[in-house]
Amino acid sequence: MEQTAHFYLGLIPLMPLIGAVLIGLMHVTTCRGHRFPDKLYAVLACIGPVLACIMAFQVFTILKTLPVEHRILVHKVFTWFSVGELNISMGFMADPLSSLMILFVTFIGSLIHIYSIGYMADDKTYAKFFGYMNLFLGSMLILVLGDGPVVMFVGWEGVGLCSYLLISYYNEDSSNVLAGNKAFIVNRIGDLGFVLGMAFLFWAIGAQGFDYISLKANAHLLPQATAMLVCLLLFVGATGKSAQIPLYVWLPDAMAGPTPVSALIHAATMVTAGVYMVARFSFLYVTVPDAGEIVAWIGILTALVSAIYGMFQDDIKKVLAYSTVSQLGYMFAGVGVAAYSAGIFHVFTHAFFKALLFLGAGSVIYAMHHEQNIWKMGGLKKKLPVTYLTMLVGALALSGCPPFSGFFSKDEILFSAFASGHKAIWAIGVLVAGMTAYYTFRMIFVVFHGEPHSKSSYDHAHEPPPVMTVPLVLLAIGALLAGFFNLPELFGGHQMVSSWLEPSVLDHHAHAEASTEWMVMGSSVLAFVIGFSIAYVKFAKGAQLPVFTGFAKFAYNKFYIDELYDMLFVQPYKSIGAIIWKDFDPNVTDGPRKAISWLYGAIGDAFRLVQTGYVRVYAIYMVIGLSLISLLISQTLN
Amino acid sequence: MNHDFLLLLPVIIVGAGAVLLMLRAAFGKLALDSASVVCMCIFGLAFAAQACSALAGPEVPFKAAFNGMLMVTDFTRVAGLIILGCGFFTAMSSRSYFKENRFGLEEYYSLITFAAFGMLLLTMSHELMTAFISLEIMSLSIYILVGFNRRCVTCAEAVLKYLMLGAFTGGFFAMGTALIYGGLKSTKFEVIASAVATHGFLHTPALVGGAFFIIFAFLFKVAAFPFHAWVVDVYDGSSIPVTGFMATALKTAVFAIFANFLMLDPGLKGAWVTYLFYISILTMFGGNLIAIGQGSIKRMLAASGIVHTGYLLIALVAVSADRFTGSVILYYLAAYSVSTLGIFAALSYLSGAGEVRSQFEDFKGLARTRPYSAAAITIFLLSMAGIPPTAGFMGKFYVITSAIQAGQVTLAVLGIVSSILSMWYYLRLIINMYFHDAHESFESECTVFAPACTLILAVAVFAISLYPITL
Amino acid sequence: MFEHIISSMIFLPIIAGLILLLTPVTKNGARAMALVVSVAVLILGLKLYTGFIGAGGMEFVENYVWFPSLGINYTLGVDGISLFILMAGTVLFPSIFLIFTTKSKGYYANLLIAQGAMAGAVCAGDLMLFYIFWEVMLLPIFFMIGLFGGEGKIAATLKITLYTIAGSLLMLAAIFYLGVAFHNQFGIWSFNIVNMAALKLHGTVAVLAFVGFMLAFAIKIPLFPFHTWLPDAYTEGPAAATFVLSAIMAKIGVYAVIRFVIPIFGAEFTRYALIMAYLGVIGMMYCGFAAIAQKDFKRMLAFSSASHMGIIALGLFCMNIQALTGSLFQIVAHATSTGALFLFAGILEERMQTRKIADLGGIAGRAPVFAMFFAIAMLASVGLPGTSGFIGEFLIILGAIKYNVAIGVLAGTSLIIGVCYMLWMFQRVFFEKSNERTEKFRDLSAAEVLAFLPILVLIIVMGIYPQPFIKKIEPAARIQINTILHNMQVADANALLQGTNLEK
Amino acid sequence: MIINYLTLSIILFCLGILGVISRRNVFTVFMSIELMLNAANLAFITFARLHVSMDGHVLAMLVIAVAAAEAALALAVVILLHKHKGVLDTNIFSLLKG
Repeated sequence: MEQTAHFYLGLIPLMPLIGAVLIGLMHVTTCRGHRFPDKLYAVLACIGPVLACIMAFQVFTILKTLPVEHRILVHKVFTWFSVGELNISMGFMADPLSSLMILFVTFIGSLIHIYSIGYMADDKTYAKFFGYMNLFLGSMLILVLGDGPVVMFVGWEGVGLCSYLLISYYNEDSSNVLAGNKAFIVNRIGDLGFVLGMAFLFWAIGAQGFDYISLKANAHLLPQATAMLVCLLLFVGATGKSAQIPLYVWLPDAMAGPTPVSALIHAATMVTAGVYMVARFSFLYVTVPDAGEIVAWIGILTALVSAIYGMFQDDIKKVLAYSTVSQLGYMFAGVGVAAYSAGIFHVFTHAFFKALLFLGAGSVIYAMHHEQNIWKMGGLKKKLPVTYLTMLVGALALSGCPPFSGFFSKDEILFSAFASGHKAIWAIGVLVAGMTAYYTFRMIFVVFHGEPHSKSSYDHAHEPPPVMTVPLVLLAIGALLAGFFNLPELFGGHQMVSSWLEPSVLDHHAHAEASTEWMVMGSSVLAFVIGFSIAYVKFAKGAQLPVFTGFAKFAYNKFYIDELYDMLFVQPYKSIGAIIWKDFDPNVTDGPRKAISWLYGAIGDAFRLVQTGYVRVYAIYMVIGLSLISLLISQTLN
Repeated sequence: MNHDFLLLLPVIIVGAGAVLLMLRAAFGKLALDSASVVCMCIFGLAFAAQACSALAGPEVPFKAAFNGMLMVTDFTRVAGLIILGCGFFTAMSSRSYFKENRFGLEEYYSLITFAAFGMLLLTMSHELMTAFISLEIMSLSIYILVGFNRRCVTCAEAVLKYLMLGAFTGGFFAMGTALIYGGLKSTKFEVIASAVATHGFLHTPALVGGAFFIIFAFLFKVAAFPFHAWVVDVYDGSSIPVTGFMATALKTAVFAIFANFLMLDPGLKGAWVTYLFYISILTMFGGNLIAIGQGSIKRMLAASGIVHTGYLLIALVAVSADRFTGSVILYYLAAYSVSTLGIFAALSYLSGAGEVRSQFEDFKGLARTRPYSAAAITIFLLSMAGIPPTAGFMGKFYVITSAIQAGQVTLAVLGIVSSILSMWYYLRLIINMYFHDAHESFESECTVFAPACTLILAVAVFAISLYPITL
Repeated sequence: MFEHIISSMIFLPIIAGLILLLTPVTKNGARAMALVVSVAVLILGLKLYTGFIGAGGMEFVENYVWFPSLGINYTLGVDGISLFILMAGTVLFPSIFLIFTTKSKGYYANLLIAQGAMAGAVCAGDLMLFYIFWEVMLLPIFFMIGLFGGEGKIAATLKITLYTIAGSLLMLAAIFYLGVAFHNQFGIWSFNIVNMAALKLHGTVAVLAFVGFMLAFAIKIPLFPFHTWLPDAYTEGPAAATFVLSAIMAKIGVYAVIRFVIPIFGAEFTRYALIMAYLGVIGMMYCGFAAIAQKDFKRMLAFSSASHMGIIALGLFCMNIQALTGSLFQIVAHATSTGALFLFAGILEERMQTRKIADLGGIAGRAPVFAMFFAIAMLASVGLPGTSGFIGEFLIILGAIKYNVAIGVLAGTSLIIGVCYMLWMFQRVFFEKSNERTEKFRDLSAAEVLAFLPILVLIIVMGIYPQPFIKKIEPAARIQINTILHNMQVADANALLQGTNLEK
Repeated sequence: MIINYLTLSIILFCLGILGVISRRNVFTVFMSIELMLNAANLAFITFARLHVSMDGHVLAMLVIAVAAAEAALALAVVILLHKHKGVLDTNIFSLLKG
C-alpha cells in the first residue's frame, strides 16, 4: 500500500516530464522533414497529466487511509549532491498539503491540456506548445512534491522557465518576448531571495538535514533574528513567483501567452506556488509573527492596488490577470495571519474559478478571432451560451457570491483576519471584495450583454467545439461546488479541508462566537451586492469605451509603476553597462597597461636619438662612463 | 707533455689552418666554395680535438711550455668548443651568403680562422700581455671582416667606428697592463691572484687602476651599457655572417677571459660586484630600450645582444669566485650563441642580394612562402626570449636561479622584468612573419649550406635545453 | 601504454600536432588525424577516469629524474582537483574537430598541441615541468588568434601574449625563489609540489612570491582587474581558440591556484583571501554589467564567461568545503556550457558572416535544433536547476554566505545579472522576425549534432545526478580545506602570541 | 725622478684621450690613439726601470708591434674612407644611427 504510494510519488512528476521529453524529441527530429499528425501530439500530451492525476488521487486516498499523525510519505529517489554537512537528496514527500495541491494541479492541468487541443488547433508549432505545457506540469509537481527547499527550488525555477517559454511563445512579436524576459528576470529577483533564504536557513539549522521534516524538527533552534531574516527572504521569493508588491509587474504582461497558458500557469497553479511555499514553511512563520504581519499587509495591499487596476482595464485577459493578483493578495493575507488552511483553501477554489474564467475568456477570444478588447465585444450572450453561463458561474465565484466556492474561501480568510485582530486588513479585504464584484461583472456585462460593438466579428462568432466547452462545464461545476469541501460549522459543515491540512500546516485557530462570524459574512455579502449593483447600473445596458481622466487615468496607467521601475532599475543598469564598457574598461582598468606600453615606446624613441651615429660622441659616452665609475671607485678608496 | 700537446692541438690546428688558407688564397689556388669547405673542415677538426681533450678534466697551467702564460681549464675547454662551433657554422652560412653577395674572397675564411685562433688563445691566456696580443689578433681580423665589402660605404663606416673605438680601448688595456706591471712587477694572473689574496685588492692603487682599465676594455668588447653605443652601428654595417660571428664567438671569448680575470680571487671580484650590479641593470634596460625602437632586424638583434650581455653580467655577479666553474656563464653563452647564429644563418640566405631585406616589414608573410625557415626563426626568437622548452629558457633559469642563490633577488627580478620587455620586439618579428600576407616570394638561389645550418641549430636549441649542468 | 597513461595523453596530441606542422598534409587529412588522435586520447581518458579511485591523493603517478643536479623531475599525477579539468579537455576536444572544417591544417595542429600542453599543465607534479607546459600551452593560442582571427587580431594577439607572459614570467621568478628557498632550508634541490608544501616561507619575499604566483593565475583566469585582454582575444580569436581559452585554459588558472598557492602559500592565501574574494565578486558584477552593453554576441559571451569565472574564483577564496567543491564542480560545468556557447557562436559567425547581434533574428524559426541546443547551454550558464550550472553556483553562494554575508549576497546577484544579458541576446538572435540574412541559416548538420550531443548530455546529467562527480572531487577538496584551516589556526595562534606579548 | 716619467706618460695618455674625443679628422684620431699606446710604452719602460727587470722592455716591444699592425689597418681604413667620400671627417660617416 505505502510502497505503491512511494512508487507513485516518484512517478507523478515523471509522467508529464516523460511526455515533454518524448514530444520534444519527436518535434525536434521531425521539424525539418514531414511532421507527425497533430492528433498524435495531442494524445501524447494528455496522457501524462491524466495519468499523473489518477496517481495523485491514488496517493490522496492512500494518505486518507493512514492515521492522521502518520499522514506523510517520503520517497528519496537518490542522493542529489552532498558536500560536507550539506546533504541534498532528490526526494519527494506527500503529506496532506502537497497531496491536496497535486490533486487539483493535475486535475485542472489535465482539463486545460484537453482544452488546449481545441484552442491551439491551428497553431504551427503545436508540438512545441504541448511539450512546454507538459514540462511545466512536471516542474510544478516537483515544486509541490519536493521534500526540501532545494528540490522545491528545482520546480520553482522550472515553472519559471516554462512560464518564460510560454509567454514568449509567439516569439515573432518582440513585445511578447519582452514580456517573457520580464517575467523571467523578475522571478529571478525573487529567486535570489529564495536562494539567500535557503543559505541562511541551512547555515542555521540545515546541518542535521535539509528537508522539511528535519527542518521542522529543528525549527526551535533557530534564533529569532535569523528566523525573521529567512522568512522575509523566502517571502521575497514568494512575491516574485506569486506577483505581489513590489514584484507583481510581470503578471499582467504575461497575458501575452496563449490563453490556456494564462489559465494554467498564471492563474491556477504556478502563481499560487508562493502561497504554497509560505504554508510549507509555516513552521518558520509561526515562530516570528512579525514576518506574518508583513506578509499579510503586503498581500492585502496588493489585493487593493490590483483591484483598483482591474476596475479600469479594457483587455479581458488583463482584467482577469489583475483579479488573479488581487486574489493572490487575499491568499497571502490569509497565510499572513496564520490562517494557512484558509489561504490554501482559497488557492484551491481560486484554481477552479479562475481557470474557468480564463478558459471562458479564451473561448470568447477564440470566437472573436483573437480580439481581446472588451469594448469591441458585447452582446455575445446569445452567440456563446455555454461560455456565458460557465463564465457567469466563475464570475459569481470570483466575486464571492454565496454559495459559490469563492465565497467560502474568501470569507474564511476575512474571518480569520478579523478574528485574529487584524481589523484593518479585514476592512480592506471587504472593500476589495466589493471592487472585485464590480470589475468582474463590468467585464461580464460589457462582453456578453448590451449591443455588439463590432458587427463583423460578432457575426462570425460561434460556440467553440466541445473539446473546449466540456472542460468549461467541468470547471464550472468545480467552481460551484468546491466551496462545500470546507463548509464552516456555521452551516453545519465541518471544515474538511482545514482538518485535512491540520497535520502539515500549523494553523492558528481564531475562535469567535457566531455573531461576529455572521457579521463578517454579512459585510462581505453586502460588499458583493454593492459592487455588483454598481456594475449592473453602469454596464448592464451596454456601454461605450469610457474616457479616463484624473485618478481613473492614473489607475488606467497602473500608477505608472512600470515606467517608474524602468527609470529606476532598467535604464541605470543599461547605462552602467555602457559606461563600464565604453569608458571605464578601456581607460581606467586597462589604463596601466596602456600607459606602460606607451612609456616604453616613448623612451625607446628617445634612446634612438641618443644613438647619434657620430663616433666621437660614442667615445665621449665611453669617457663619461669611465669617469663616473672612477669617481665611484675613488669614493670607495677614501 | 703529450697531454699538453693534445690540449693545444685545436689552437694549433686553427692557427696552422689559418696560415694555410691565407697562403693558398694568396696564390689563388683555391676557389671560394672549396675555401669555405676547407675552413669548415679546419673548424670541424679543431672541434673534434677540443671535444676529445675536453674529456680530460684537470687544470693545466703550461708552466714549462709557455712559462704559465696559458692555462687550460674545463671552462676554457668548453668556451673553446663554443667558439669553434660558432666558427664552423659561420663558415657554413657564409658559403650561401656569398652566393648572393658577390664580394667574397678566399681570405675571408682565413680571417675567420685567424679570429677564432685569437679567441682560443684569449680564453686560455693566463697573463695580461698574452691576453692583449690574442685580443688584438682577434680584433684585427674582425675589423677586416667587418669592412670586407669594400664597395659599401656603411661597411667602411662600421669598420671606422669599430676600429677607432677598439683601438681606443686597446690603449686602455695596454695602460692597464702597464699599471699592473708597475704595481706587481708581473702581469701573470697567479701573481695578481696571490697579491690580492695576501694584501687585498685595494692595497696597491696601481693594481686598482690597472684592473679598472682592463675591465673597462672587456666591458667595451661585450658592449656593456655606457660602452655599448658602437655595437648597434657596427652590427648593422657589417655583413650578416660576420655579425653572427662577432655576436657569438667574440662575446664568448671575451666573457671567458673576463670571467677568468675577475674570478682570480674573491677579493678582486668582491670589489667589482657593486659596479657590475648597476652596469648589468643598465645594460639590460638600455638594451631593451634601444631594441624597441629599431626597424632593422640586425640592429634589433644587436640591441638584444646588449640585453643578453646584461644577463651574462648577472651571471658574473652571481657566480662565486672561490669555487668558480663558470658552467652557468658557458651554458648561457652556448644557448645564446646557438639561437643568434641560427637567426643570422637564416638571414644570410633570406636577406637576398645586397641584404635588401633587412627591415621587419621586409619579412611580412615569410611563413606563407617559406614556412620552415619561419618556424626555425621563431624557435630561435623564442629561445632568445626564454620561452620553454628552449635552451634560452634553461639558460635564464640557471642565471636567475644562481642570482637568487647569491642573494641578488633584486637582480633576478629585474632580469625577469627585462625579459618581459624583450618579448615586445621578438614577438614583433614573429607576428610580421606569420600574421601578415606575403608581399614577395623570398626567392634566393642559395645552396643547401645555410638552411642546413639553420636546421641543425634549430635542433640544437632543444638538444642543449635537455643538457643538465650543476650550478 | 597504460602505465604511462598520462604521458601518452599529453604527448600523443603534441607529437601528432608537430607531425602535422612539419609534414605536408592536406587539411582534410589533418582533420581526420586530429579527430583520430583526440578520440584515442578520449579513450585513454575514459580508462583513466574509470581507474580513478578518488581517495584524495595523487594517482597514476609517473616520476622520472630529469635534471638530477637541480632536482627537477618529470613528475605526473592526477587527483580529484586535476581529474575533471583533464577530462573536460579530453571530452570536449573531439567535438571541435567534428565541428570546424573550413580551416587549414595549422588550425588542427595548434589545437592538438594546445590539448597536450594543457593536459601536461594540469597533471604536472613538478613546478618546472608545470611552468614549461604552462608557457607552451599559450603558443598555439597565440598562433591560432594571429593566423585565423578577425580584423583586430594582431592587437588582440599582442595583448593576450604580453599580458599572460608578463604574469607567468613573474611566476617564474617566484618558482626560482621557491627552488632556492627549498635548497637553503633542506639542502637539496627540488621543485616537487608535494615537497614544496613543507616549505616555511615568511617575510616580504614570501609575499612577493605569492603575488608572483597569484598574478600569473589571476591574469589567466582572468580575475578583475586583469581581464582586459579577454574581450579582445575571445572576440577576435577563431571559435576554437576562444573555446579552448574559455573552456579549459581559464580553468587551469583556477586549478593552479588550488594546486600551488593554497599548499605552498597557505599563510599568505588565508591573509589575502578576502581581497581576492572581493575581486572575484566585483569581477562577476563588472563583467556582467559590461556584457549588457555589447553589440557583438561573441564579445558578450566573452564578458559573460569572465563574469562566471569571477564566481568560480570566488569559490576558491571562501575557504570552506562547499564553496571549493562548488567551484571545482563549476569548472567542469562552465567548461561545458560556455564552451558549447562559444562553439555555437563560432557556427553563427561562420554561417552569418557577422558578429553583430543587430544583424540577426528569428533563427529559432529557421533552425529549431540549433536554437534548442543553444538554449540548453544558455540555461546551464545562467544556472538553471536541472542543468550543470546550478549545482556549482548554489554551492558557491552557500559557501560565500558562510564566509562573508556581504560577498554572499553580491554573489547571489549573479542569478539576476546573468539572466538579463543572456535573455536579451537570445531574444535578438533567436526570436523576433528573421531578416534576409538569417532566412538562409542552415540548421545543424548531423555531424554537428553528434558533436554537441555529448556536451549537452553532460550538462543535463551533471545537473540531475552530480553526486558521482562530487564524490570524486570532494576528498581532494577536503585536503586543501584542511591545510587552509590548519594555516588559519596557526595564524590565530601567532596573533594570540603577539597579543600576549603586547600585554607583557 | 721616476715620478716625472710617469706623470709624462699620464699626460700623454690624457692627451690621447682628449684627441680621440675632440678631433674629427680620422688621421688625428688614430695619431691620438698611437699617443695613448706610446704613453703605455713609456709607463712600461719606466716601471722596468723601477723594478730593474727586462720584462717591461719586452712588453713595450710587443705593444709597439701590435700598434704597428693596428696602424697598418688604420691606414687601410683611411684610404677606404677617402675613396668613398673624399674627406676624412668622422662626422661625415654617420649613416648608421638611431
